[in-house]
Amino acid sequence: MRIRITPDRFSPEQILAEFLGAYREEAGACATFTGLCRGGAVRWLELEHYPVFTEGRIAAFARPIADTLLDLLIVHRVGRVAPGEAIVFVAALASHRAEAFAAVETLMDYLKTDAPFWKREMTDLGSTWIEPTALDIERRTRHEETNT
Amino acid sequence: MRIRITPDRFSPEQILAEFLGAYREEAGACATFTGLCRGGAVRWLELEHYPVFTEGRIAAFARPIADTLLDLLIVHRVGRVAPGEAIVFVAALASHRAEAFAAVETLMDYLKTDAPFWKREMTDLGSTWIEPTALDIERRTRHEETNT
Amino acid sequence: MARILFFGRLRDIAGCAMMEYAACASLLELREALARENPMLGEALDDPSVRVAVDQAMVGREAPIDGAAEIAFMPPLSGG
Amino acid sequence: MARILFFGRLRDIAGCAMMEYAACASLLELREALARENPMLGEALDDPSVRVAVDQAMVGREAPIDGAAEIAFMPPLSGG
Repeated sequence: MRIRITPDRFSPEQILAEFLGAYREEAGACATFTGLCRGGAVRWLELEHYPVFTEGRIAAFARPIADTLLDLLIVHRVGRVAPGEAIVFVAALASHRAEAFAAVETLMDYLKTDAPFWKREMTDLGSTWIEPTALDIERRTRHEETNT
Repeated sequence: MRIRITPDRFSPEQILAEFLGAYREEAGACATFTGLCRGGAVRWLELEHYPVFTEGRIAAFARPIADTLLDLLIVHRVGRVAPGEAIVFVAALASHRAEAFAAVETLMDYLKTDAPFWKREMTDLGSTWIEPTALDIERRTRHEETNT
Repeated sequence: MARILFFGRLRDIAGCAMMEYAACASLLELREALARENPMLGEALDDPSVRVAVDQAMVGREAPIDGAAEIAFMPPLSGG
Repeated sequence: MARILFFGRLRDIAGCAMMEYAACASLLELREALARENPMLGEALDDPSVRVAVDQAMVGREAPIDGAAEIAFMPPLSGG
């Protein structure tokens, strides 16, 4: 398991190449998710985190999930992100697809609503802090119920 | 929507780069799945399809799913595949993650059990045709129930 | 004449991927004719898990095939 | 002295990301002291959606903070 929080622009394909590059013969399934900064009214996003604490909280959440997998990678941008750039990339490698899909979805729901990040959107009208939607919170609650 | 059936080895990262390369400003979520040929006892897999018919059946299944997305790509190997090589790659681009995840999972369940491919495994003991497992069929049935 | 295609393990049993065959009126008649030449193939084709496409369209197991150009016998599918 | 950290919109309201502050016995006491200096901040910190970490561990809203080196106030989280 690796968790990388970075202020630098990253390329999902390059990270996928590295992730798949370490060939493990039991690997049959790799699920990924890339979260992108949408354009339209948004001029940029700004993401803030709480160094060390954020990594620690993500690691604590991810560890039991990583135990169901062959490998897990989480990359998350902080700082200013422009439309079209990747904000987050999660990849899960498993023997079979069910574990890989479940891991990526559960982690994304967690990262969206419960990991220590704060996100601000800059539009022509000014900047707004984004907080989780009711749907995000409902998805998370559903996972907690099925996971316990 | 694009469907590519190919006898050539392909690189998931290169396909992801192409897929994400066409920037669409509404795009917020990209889910992917890569199915890999496992090693261990397997020396190689051999995949067969029914040209034109296979592409047509996949397209008919995928079209209503593609309508919920910004873009959809399906790449599937045929012929001989060695351990560590990709067999299938599915990528879904959407505004939000729920549609992207649902699309990739539904398509993978379909490709595993209901798309016209036949798969043979070569081990030191000889070759065996692989047919869908009971779990594969149950997963597909579950999707059909929730989709209708 | 019609083109008969066999996929997956049916190809192994038939001993070929494709054969030209005298036209038959129905699938039932075709299966019976094939079974007379190759009883193992006849038995395999009788399995209800085997699906059939006529001229690239899925059909029921007793469909008429008069005038069909291509008949494909497909065992359970397995991709990905 | 303790280091007080503000994240997200709380940073905007506090006017800074970090302040050094005289030690308090409890979070309740700290929030009251901060509210006296900045009533808008006091109101924002009273919101039950605001979570608190003391020395990098999540704590309840009334936790003792005697001897704590770092107290972080966190509004609802939003990553990805």
